[in-house]
Amino acid sequence: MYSEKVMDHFMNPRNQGEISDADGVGEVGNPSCGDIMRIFIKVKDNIITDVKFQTFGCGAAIASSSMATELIKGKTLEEAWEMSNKAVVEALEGLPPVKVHCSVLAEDGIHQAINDYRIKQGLSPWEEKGGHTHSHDDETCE
Amino acid sequence: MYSEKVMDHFMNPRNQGEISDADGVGEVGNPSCGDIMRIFIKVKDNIITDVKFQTFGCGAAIASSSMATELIKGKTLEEAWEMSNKAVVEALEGLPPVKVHCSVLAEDGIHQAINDYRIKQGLSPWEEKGGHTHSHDDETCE
Amino acid sequence: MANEKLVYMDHSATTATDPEVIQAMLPWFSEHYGNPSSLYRLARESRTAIEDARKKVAVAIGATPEEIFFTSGGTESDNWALIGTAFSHKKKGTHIITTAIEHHAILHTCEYLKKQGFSVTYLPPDESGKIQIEDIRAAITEKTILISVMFANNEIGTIQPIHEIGHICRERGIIFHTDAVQAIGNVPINVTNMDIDLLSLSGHKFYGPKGTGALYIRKGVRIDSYLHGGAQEKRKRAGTENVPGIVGLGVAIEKAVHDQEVKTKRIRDLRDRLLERIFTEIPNCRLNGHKTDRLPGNINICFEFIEGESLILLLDHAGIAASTGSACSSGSLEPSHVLMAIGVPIEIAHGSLRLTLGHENTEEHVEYVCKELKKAVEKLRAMSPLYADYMKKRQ
Amino acid sequence: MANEKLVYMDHSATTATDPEVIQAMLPWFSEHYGNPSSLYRLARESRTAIEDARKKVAVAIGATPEEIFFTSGGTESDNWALIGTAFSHKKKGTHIITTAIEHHAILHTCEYLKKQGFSVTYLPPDESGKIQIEDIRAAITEKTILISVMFANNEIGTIQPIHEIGHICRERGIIFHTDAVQAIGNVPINVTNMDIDLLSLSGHKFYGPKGTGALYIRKGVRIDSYLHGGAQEKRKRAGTENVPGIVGLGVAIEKAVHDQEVKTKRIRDLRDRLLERIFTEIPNCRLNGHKTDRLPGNINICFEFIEGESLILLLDHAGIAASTGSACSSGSLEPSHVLMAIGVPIEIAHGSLRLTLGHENTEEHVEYVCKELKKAVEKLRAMSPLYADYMKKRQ
Ligand SMILES: Cc1ncc(COP(=O)(O)O)c(C=O)c1O
Ligand SMILES: Cc1ncc(COP(=O)(O)O)c(C=O)c1O
Repeated sequence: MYSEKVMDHFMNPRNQGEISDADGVGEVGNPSCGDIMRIFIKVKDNIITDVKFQTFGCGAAIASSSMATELIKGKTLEEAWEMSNKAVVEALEGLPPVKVHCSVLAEDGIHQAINDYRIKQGLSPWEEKGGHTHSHDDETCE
Repeated sequence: MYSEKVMDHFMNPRNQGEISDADGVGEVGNPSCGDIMRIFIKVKDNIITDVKFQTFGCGAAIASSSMATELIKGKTLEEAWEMSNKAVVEALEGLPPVKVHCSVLAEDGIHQAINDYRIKQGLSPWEEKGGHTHSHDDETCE
Repeated sequence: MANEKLVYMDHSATTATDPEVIQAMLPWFSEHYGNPSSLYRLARESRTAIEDARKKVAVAIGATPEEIFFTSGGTESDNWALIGTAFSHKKKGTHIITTAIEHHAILHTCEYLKKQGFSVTYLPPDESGKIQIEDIRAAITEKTILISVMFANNEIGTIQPIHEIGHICRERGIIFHTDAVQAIGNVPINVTNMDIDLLSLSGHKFYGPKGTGALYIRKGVRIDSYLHGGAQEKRKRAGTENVPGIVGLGVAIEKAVHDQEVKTKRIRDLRDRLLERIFTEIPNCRLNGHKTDRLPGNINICFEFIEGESLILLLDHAGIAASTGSACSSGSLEPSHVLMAIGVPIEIAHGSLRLTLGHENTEEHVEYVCKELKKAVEKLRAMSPLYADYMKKRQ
Repeated sequence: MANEKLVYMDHSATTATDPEVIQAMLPWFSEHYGNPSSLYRLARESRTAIEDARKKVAVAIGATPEEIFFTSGGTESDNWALIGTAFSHKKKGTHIITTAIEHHAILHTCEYLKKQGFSVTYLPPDESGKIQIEDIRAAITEKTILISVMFANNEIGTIQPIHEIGHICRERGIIFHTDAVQAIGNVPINVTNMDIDLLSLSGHKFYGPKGTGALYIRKGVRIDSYLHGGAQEKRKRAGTENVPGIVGLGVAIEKAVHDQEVKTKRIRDLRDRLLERIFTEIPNCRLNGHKTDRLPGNINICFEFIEGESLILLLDHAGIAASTGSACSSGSLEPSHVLMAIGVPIEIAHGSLRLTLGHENTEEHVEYVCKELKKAVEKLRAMSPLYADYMKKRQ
């Protein structure tokens, strides 16, 4: 079902944990849908110097969190914002169709963390480019 | 499907053939139903001294003909008339339910042969005791 | 029994499962036994095995794997094809066209559908068992939703003009189902080229395991599920998959279509030799079915003056397995509906014999069957009142 | 993979076919391969084998052989029981009673029947998964023709008061069907004493082959055929019989009920030890289902703060086969309808784990599973935001 890459990131998740003094935190998902992702970022000079995640969810959700955090580490906020769920899926060497929403969740979580940082900095939050919205915002699992 | 006894009488039919100067001949059945039986008898002093059959039909029909002719050989006409299809089935150590009609056919054939003899002798034919009639007399296969 | 060795000439009834097929099935019973719906590795192996088999079936008939759905056999495939299509299209129309010579899996399903408010036209074949294209055209009405015509007949072996029928159906937007249970491995089949929408097949007819089958459903064809339950087979056919059976079906169909032409030519040649020998040696018999458009292994002959079941029993005693369309063989009252439909007189139909040859048959078998058949027919004729009358008339 | 050896604890999903069963099946593939409907000796052997298997199934459930009909599995038996009964009794009434925790083979068939004009009452269970007798009484109307209640639940293992339900149905003249797919070999069953009219079973749940099953139909109960075609199974279930499968089913059920008490006691003891160990070693978990009236091998636990699919994957990595009622496992949107029906909060239901023990499980397996399960739960909790919040609150 899952690619080797997914299994690797699931078994050995990168960046798992919490940043207690995070500059931005994003949280997406819903326990009744079976997945919640929390993303913590440290930002210095517009660059994501550290990132960690906590995830309650299936194998794909955990692997997506791990991969997405890997992809944005060391990137500028703009670059991190541009990282799409597709990039996560590709980096994971594919996800089963019913699991693609997990990668969307990861993208959304990162966006939330970035905007949380921006708001804290007194900046206006960036707008989602449309397309998908936060998957579980409205209490119905997609 | 068939008992050993049936198979024995089917493979090695007793009394198969024709009696060209028969004293009585009975024929029952219908080619469109897949079975015809012809019974020939020789009678002397009210006793069936010889009997032969010709049968077009399935294994059970052939075995029933063979067994029925065996059962009446050497018997008085009254005894032969009383021989029921049940006696044939028993002597054959059973017939599958769908094949019981073959034994009825044999009984009917013998009755016809006996009555043919009686009519030729200027006697009135005996009456069927009710119950079954000639199975295929009316062109519908039972 | 007279003979220890069996000469099996009833391949249209069923075939022995190929040892290679059994070998392929074995690991899936107690080694890789996972339920394909489960998540762990053991289960994923089963799922992969099923998908491999699906590919093999697809390749064999010119379909894509997504169009293949596994069932428990030809009967289930036929029931599903007809009932599933009828119910899902009843708003569009309720008329179904089929033929008078279909297998009971089709005919009795049609009877069931008639009770559910559908109307069914049964096309009569010609004397050779062929359905006439004009008859199909003439039978189509505004309300026709489904046409089901078997690829090849199981009794007389006649092969239908499937491509032409498919073409008409596609033109008229009518769903076309073919029961190809007897055709797989014997006739080249390509569902795409032949405009087939639904196709039934059954594993045990081509050296695969009994209790396995498939329905091909062309992409885009709407059909109700027939077994409701779990999410198996893309939610179209519920039930834990018969993994060993499906694996066996895959191997069997791959082998069946491999070198098909060479293998069927050998069987056809044997069959033709047997046919010639029978007609040379045994008088008063007639061939049923089409002269050339017939299954390579199929012989169907009526022997006058005798009855089929007793013939089968004598052949069985000689170690030969064959079949008959006589009423007595089935415990039913009427002889084969197929022989009736092609106009064989009823009393002659009772004397029908079907010999269907397969891969393991040899020249020796042909010789042996001819010899034993002659003996058996003679023995039965010798006790037949019909034959006695016939001989008297000839004198 | 970390472990070469597999610890299989998913016996409710499927079981490995018993080697003795395979051995019994083997001759029927390519040695005695005759079609049971044919006339010759080879075919009669197959027919005898089927009748032997029928006797074994009958003996196992206290029925007579004439009341046993072979099918392609539990799903087909369930579909047949419901649809066959509903359609053949619809003049009498169109109301069906079942439960909210049936297998999808029942629930989706009921959905289908609703589309055909029937009405269905789904009885809710109590917290332990038990159906209340009073609820059944209250649900019965003049129009009720059929009540279907599963013998034992496949997820939480709860066993229903079948005898009492059967008694009510018999009193009221309502047909009673039970899906006993999970119960065979685990719970004593006697269809006669328990007033059961129809019973479904599936071979692969008790070490028999996949793709085999049976429906018990009490003598005198009217039911439509579901697969239409040939005259097999007394014209009630058409299709060439899966002879090896039926033979395997017979051997498997004979073994399943032999020494059943002793064998299930061993499994129950193992299960209870594992349960105790888990509750001792892992905090924040809860048992689903009934404390005592449950299948001997069944454990169903929710681990708070984690999700079931990821737990299954970690266990798989450790060589342990188990299952979950989490939505993610099935690709569906909702977690198990059974856990929902017994009132498990949805977020907790996502963290469910089902372990179902079987004959080959040992004490070592119990130890190993407990150890690996603890590690896996800890690992997942360590990355769970819900667990982090919980721990913070506790401080
Ligand atoms: C033409 C045809 N259709 C359907 C079937 C039914 O297949 P099965 O018996 O495998 O269900 C058969 C064989 O029995 C057949 O010959
Ligand atoms: C309770 C219950 N009913 C029915 C079924 C369906 O059986 P099968 O998958 O063999 O068709 C199952 C198992 O899948 C089950 O557990």
